[in-house]
Amino acid sequence: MVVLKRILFVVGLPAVLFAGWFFLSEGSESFYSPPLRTILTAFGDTWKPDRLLADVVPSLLRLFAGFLLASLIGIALGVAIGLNRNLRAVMEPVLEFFRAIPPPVLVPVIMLFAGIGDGMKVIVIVFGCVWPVLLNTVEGVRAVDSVVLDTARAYGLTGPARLTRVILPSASPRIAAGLRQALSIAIILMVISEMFASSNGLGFTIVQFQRSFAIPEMWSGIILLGLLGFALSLLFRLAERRALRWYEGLRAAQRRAG
Amino acid sequence: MLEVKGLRKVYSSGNREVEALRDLTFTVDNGDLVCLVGPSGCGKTTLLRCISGLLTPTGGSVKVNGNAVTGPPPGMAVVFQEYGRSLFPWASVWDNVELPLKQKKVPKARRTQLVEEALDAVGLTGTGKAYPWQLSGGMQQRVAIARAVAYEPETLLMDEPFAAVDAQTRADLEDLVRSLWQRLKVTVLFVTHDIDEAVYLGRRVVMLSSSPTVVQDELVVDLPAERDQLHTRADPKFVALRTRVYEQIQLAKKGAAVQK
Amino acid sequence: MLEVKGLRKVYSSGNREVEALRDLTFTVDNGDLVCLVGPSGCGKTTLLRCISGLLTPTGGSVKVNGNAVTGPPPGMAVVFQEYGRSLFPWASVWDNVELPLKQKKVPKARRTQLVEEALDAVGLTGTGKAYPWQLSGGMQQRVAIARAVAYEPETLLMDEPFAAVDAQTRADLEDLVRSLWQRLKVTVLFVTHDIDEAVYLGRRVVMLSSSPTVVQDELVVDLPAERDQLHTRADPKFVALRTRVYEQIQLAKKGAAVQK
Amino acid sequence: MTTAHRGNPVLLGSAGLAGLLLIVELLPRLGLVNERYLPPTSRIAAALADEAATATFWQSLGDTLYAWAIGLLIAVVAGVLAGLVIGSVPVLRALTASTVEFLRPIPSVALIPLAVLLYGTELGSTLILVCYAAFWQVLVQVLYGVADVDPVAEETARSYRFSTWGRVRHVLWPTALPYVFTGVRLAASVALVLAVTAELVIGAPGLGKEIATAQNSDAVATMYALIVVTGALGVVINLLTRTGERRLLAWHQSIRGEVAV
Amino acid sequence: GSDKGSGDSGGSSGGVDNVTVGVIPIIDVAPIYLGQSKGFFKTRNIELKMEAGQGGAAIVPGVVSNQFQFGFSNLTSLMIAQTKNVPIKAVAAGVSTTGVQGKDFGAVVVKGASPIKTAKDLAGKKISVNTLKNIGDTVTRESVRVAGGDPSKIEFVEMPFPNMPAALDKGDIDAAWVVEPQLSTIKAAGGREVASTFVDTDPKLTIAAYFTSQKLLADKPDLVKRFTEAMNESLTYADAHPDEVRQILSTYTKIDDKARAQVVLPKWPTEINKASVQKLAELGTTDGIFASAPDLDKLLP
Ligand SMILES: Nc1ncnc2c1ncn2[C@@H]1O[C@H](COP(=O)(O)OP(=O)(O)OP(=O)(O)O)[C@@H](O)[C@H]1O
Ligand SMILES: Nc1ncnc2c1ncn2[C@@H]1O[C@H](COP(=O)(O)OP(=O)(O)OP(=O)(O)O)[C@@H](O)[C@H]1O
Ligand SMILES: [Mg+2]
Ligand SMILES: [Mg+2]
Repeated sequence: MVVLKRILFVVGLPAVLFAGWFFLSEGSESFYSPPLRTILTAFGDTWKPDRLLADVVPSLLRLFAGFLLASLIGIALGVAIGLNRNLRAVMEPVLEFFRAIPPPVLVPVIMLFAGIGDGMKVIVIVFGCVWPVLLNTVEGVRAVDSVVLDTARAYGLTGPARLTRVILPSASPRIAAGLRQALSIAIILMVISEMFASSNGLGFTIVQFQRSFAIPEMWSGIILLGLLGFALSLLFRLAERRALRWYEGLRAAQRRAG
Repeated sequence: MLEVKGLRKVYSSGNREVEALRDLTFTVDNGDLVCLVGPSGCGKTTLLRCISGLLTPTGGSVKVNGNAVTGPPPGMAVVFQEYGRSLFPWASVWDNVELPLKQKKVPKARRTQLVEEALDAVGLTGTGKAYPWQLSGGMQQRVAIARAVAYEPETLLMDEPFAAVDAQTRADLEDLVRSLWQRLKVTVLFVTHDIDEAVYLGRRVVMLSSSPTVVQDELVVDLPAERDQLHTRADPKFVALRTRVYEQIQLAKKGAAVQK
Repeated sequence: MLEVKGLRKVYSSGNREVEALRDLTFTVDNGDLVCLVGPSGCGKTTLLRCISGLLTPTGGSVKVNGNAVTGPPPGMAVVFQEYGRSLFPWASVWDNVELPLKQKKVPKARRTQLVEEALDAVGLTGTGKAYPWQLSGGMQQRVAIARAVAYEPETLLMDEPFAAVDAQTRADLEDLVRSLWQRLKVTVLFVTHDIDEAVYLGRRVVMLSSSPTVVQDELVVDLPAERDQLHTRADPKFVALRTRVYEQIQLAKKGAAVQK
Repeated sequence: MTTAHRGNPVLLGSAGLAGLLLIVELLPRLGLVNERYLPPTSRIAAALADEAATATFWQSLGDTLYAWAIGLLIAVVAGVLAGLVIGSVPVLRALTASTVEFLRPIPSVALIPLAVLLYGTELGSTLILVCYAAFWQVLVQVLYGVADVDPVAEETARSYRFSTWGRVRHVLWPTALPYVFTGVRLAASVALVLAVTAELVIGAPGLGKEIATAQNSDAVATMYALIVVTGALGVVINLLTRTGERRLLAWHQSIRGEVAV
Repeated sequence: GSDKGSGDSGGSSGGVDNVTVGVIPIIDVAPIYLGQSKGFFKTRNIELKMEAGQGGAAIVPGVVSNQFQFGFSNLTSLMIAQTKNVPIKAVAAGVSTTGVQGKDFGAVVVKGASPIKTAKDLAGKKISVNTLKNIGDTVTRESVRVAGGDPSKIEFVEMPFPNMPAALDKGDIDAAWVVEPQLSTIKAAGGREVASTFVDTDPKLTIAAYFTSQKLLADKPDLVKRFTEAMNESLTYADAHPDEVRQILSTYTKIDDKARAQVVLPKWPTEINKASVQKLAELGTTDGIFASAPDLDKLLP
C-alpha cells in the first residue's frame, strides 16, 4: 500500500503531463513540434542498445569523471575557503570572475590547455558544476553551530578529526544540496561540451539530429536526457538518504508527529 | 593550578556593547572542587569559555599550571550549558561519547569500557544506539555529562550541567561528580544557579556579582568530605552556609539595581 | 477544561520504538494550576506536545473545553524546554515577544505595552534590541517566558521553564506565575523536575511514573492561596507534601527498575 | 575566537584579482602559451579600451544586462514562490519531485530551437533560456532551505497559532533566506552565463553576439576583452548580493561568526 | 509552435515590408550588408534587419516559424532540410567558390612542417571541420578522392573555425578545413594549403544560398520576388566592388584592418549553379549525409 502510494506519487504528475502533451500535440502540423506519438516511435527506433552503447556510455563516463572531480575540488576548496576568512577574501572575486564566464566561450581556452579529447570535456563539466558544490560547502562550513565548534575544540577534536567528524557532517546537508544541483548542471555541460570537438556522445547526437532536421529524433534525445537525469537523481537521492539519515531523522522525528 | 587574574570581557557586536566581566580574580588549586554561583546573565558562561580557551578575553589572563591559556588546554573537559546544541546530531549517543576518546587515542577495548561505564553512571544504559534528538532534554544533558566523565579529564568545567534533570537524578549526578572528584582527583569548576547544590557539592563557593561582574565573595565549605543527600542537607552548618550564599547573591542583585 | 484520556504515544523511528506514554488520564479544570512531575525521560515533554496539538498521539484523546485537539488550540501559549531553539535567531528579543501578538492582531499601542510589561516582569528591561544569541542561557529562557506572558493566554503550558535561571530569579518567576494565574485566571500546566517548586506553585501536583508512563499519583496542595517564598516553604504542611511527592517519585523509579 | 590575522577583505580581494591579471600577463610573455591564443593582460586591456570607445559595446552591454536582470527577476520570484509552496506542502513535494528531476537536467541549449520558434532572436528567446536555467537553481535551494526549518521554531510558531502566512513570513522565510541567497547567487551567474550563451548561439543582440563575432573574426584579444567584461559583471553581481546578504542575514551563524567576538 | 510571436517583423506598414534576415556574421554575407547600405532593398520597399545566428540550428527554425522572413545557409544543410521535408525554398544565391586553385576562401591546411604534401596524403588523417556530416567533410573527401586517395579512412573531428588555428598548432589535428579569415591566419603563421576543396569539387560550386519558407512564398510571392531582385543586385555589386566589401566588413565583424585587407574574398554570382549543387547532392548521398537523394527541383528556385 505504502509502496503503491509512493509509486503513484513518482509517476503521477509525469503521467498526466505526458498524457496532456500526447493529446495536445496529436494533430500538430508544426515541423519543430511533432506529435508525441511520432517522437515516441522515433525514440524506439533511435535508442537501440548499440546506439546507447556508442553514445550514452561515453557520455556517462565523462559525466561521472567530471562530476566526481568537481565534487572533490568543490568540497576541498569550499572547506578551505569556508574556514579561512582571508583565503575567502582573496579567492572570492577570482572565483566569481570565472563563474560568470559562460563555458562555451571558455572552451577555446580550455582546448588550449587540454586539447580536444575527453580531457577537455571533463574539464568543461568540472568548470561548470563545481560552483554549486563550492558555494554550498562554503556556506555550510560557515554555518556550523558555534556550540558544536566549541565542543569540538574543548575535547581536542582538531585537525583531520575536526574536519571529518564535525565540519563535514555538519555541513553535509548543504553540501548535498550543492552536489544535487551540480549533478544536473553536469548533465547540461556534458551536452554542451559534446557540442565542441566531439564525434560521439548524447549531446553530440542530439545536436546532430537538430542540425540534420531529424526533429522527432531530437526530441527523443531530449526525453532520454530527462530520463537520464531522473535516474541519476534517484541514485543520488538514495545515496543522500543513507548518508544524511541523521539529518532527515532529526527533522522528520518531530515533524512527522510519530 | 588554575589562575584567573583581572579577567575582563567585553562583547561588542555592531551597536551593542556588553561588559560581561569587569575584573575577576581567583584561583583554583589542583584537585579542588569550586562552585561558581551568580545571578543569571552575570557572565558565568563567559568566564568558563574564557578559562577553556574558547573565548579570547578583552583583558587580564587565565593560566593553567602556569601556562597562559590561548586555546583549549589538554586534559580539560567541558560540559556546555547548551547541551542540546553541544551534542553532534549526526552521531549516535555512543559515538558522541566515544569520539573525544578516539581523538585522545585511547585503545579500542578501553574506550568501550569507558563509554559503557559513563553511560551507566548517568543512567543511560542501553541508549547508545539512539541519536541525541531521540532523547528527552534531561537525557541529552546526561549524554553530555557522560562524555565529559568518560574523557577522564584533569580539569572538568561544568556549566549548569543538571539544569534539565529531575530532582532524583540530579541528586545521583551530584554524588557522581563528588565521587569522581574524590576518586580521580580532578579539578572541578562547577557553575550552577542552585545555591544548595553549590554548597552541597563544593569545597569552595565563588560568588559573582551581577553585571558588570566581579567576585562578590568567596567561601570555604567546611563540611565533612563524606557527604550524603539526606544528612548533609539537614546539617545546621549546611543551612548556615546556604543562607550566607543566598544573602550575598541578594546583595549582588541589589548592588546592580543601585548601579543602574 | 482540559481532559486527557487514555493517552498513549509510541515513537517509532526506523529500528527504535519507544513507548513514551502508556496510558495517561487526568483532567485540569479551567483556572486550575497543575504541576507535572516525573523522572527525566518519562514523557513530560511528550505529554505537553500532545496537549498543545503539536504531536498526534498514538492512542487516546485530548480535549480542550470539550473539543478534541487536532492542532494548537486558540488562546494557548507554550514555553518549550528547548528555549534556545524556540526563540527565532533572526528576530530581536523585542520582535520575538511581539510577533505572536502581531499574529493575534493586537493593536500596536497595546502590543508595545504588553511587550514592555512582560520583559520587565522577567527582569529583562532594556534588552529588547539584542538578539537571542547575544543573551545568556537564563536570559534566553526568560525571553521565552516573557513571550508566553505577553500573549495573555487562557491556557499556559510550561516545560521546565526555570531550568536555566538562578535561584533568586527563579523564586521571582515562580511568584510571577502565581500572580499571573491569580490575576488573569489562566489555566496553567507546569512541568518541572523540582519537587519543591511543584508543591510551592501548584494547586495540584500530578506525578508520572517512569517509562512506560502512567499517572503514578495525584495530590491536591492544600496550602493557603497566598504563598510566599519564605513562609510557605517553611510550613510543615509544605514539607509533608514535598516528602510525599518525593516518595512517590522514588517509587516510580523503583517500579521501573523492577519492571526491567 | 580565531587568532588568525584578519585583513581587509576589499584589499585581499583586489590582491586576488591582481594575481590573476599578473598570471595572464606572464603566461604568454614567458612563452608558456602561444600569445596568439591567449594574449597578455596588457593587450586584452588595450582591446578592451578600444571596445569601450564604441557605442555598440555599450549597447550590447546594456542588452545583456537587461536580459539578465529581467530573466533573473522572473526566475527568482518564480523559484522562491514555487519553492516555498512545494517545500511546505509535503504532498506537493512528493508529487513534483520526479517531474522536477526530469526537467532540471534538460539543458537550456537543447531548447534553443523551441525558443527561436517562439520568439526568433528577440529578447524573448534569451529570456526563456535564462529563466529556465536560473529557475531550477533557486527552486532547489529554496526546497532545501524549507526543509531546514528548526522543528522547535516551527512548533513555537504553530503553538502561538501563527497564521499560515505568518509562519511563512516569520519562520520559513528567515530559515530559507540563507539558502535563497545561495540560490540567487548561483542563479545570478547562471543567468549571466545563459544570457551570454543564448546571444552567442542564437545571435540575439548582446555581449554574447559580440563575442561570437569576435571569435568568427579571429579577433582574439577583443574576444578575451569581452570575456573579461562578462567575468567582471559576475564579480560586481556577487558584490551586490554579498552586501545584501550581510545586511539581511546579520543574525545568521555564518555572518555573526565573523562580526561578533 | 505558433505564429503569434512574429511581432511587427514581417509585417508591412505604409507599403514598406519589414523583413528580418537570419545570417551568420561572416564574410560570405557581405553583399546583403552592402546592398542594405547602398539602398538596394529600400528602393524595393524592403526595410531590412539582420539577425546574427551561429548557424542553421537557429536560422532554419526561425525562417520556418516566420520569425525571420529569409535566412542564409549552406546548400548541404538546405538539402538535408529538404530531404526531411522542411518547408523551405532557396530564393537567391549566397556565395560561390572563386574557382581558383590555391586562391579560394576555404581550403584544407596543414602545419608548415607537416609531412602531408598533397590532398592524397590526407587519407587516414585527422581533419577538423566546423560541422560533421555537412559540406566540409563532403568537399574534403572529394578533394582526396580526386587526388587518388582513399577518402573513407579520414577521421573528421568537429570544432568551431576559430579554434582550428590553435588545435592545428598544438598537433591535436593533422589538418584543418577552414574558411576565411582563419585561413589567412593559419597561412600567416606558416600553415600550408594542401587542397582547395571547393574548387576540387566544382570550379563553379555554389556553396550557400538565401532561402525562405514555402508559406511566405505562397502568401507574399511579390515580397519574395523583390527580395530576390535586391539580393541579386547586391551580389553583383559586391562582386564588382571588392574594396567596398572589405570596407563593409568592419561594420558587422571584428576582423582587424590588416586581415581585412588580406583575406581572399569569395565570388558572388547571382545564379545558383544547379549542376554543382547536383554534384554536392550526389557526393553527400554517397557519403551517407542524406537519408534519401535531395529533390533539387523542390528546393531550388
Ligand atoms: N523524537 C523522538 N524519537 C524517538 N524517541 C523519542 C523522541 N522524543 C522523545 N523520545 C523518547 O521518549 C521518551 C520521553 O521523552 P520526553 O522528552 O517526553 O521526556 P521528558 O519527560 O520531557 O524528560 P526530561 O525531563 O528529561 O525532559 C524518552 O525515552 C525519549 O527517548
Ligand atoms: N555572543 C554574545 N554577544 C553579545 N553579548 C553576549 C554574548 N554572549 C553573552 N553575552 C552577554 O554577556 C552577559 C553574560 O552572559 P553569560 O552567558 O556569560 O551569562 P551567564 O552567567 O552564563 O548566565 P546564565 O546563568 O543565564 O546562563 C549577558 O549580559 C549576555 O547578554
Ligand atoms: Mg550561562
Ligand atoms: Mg522534557
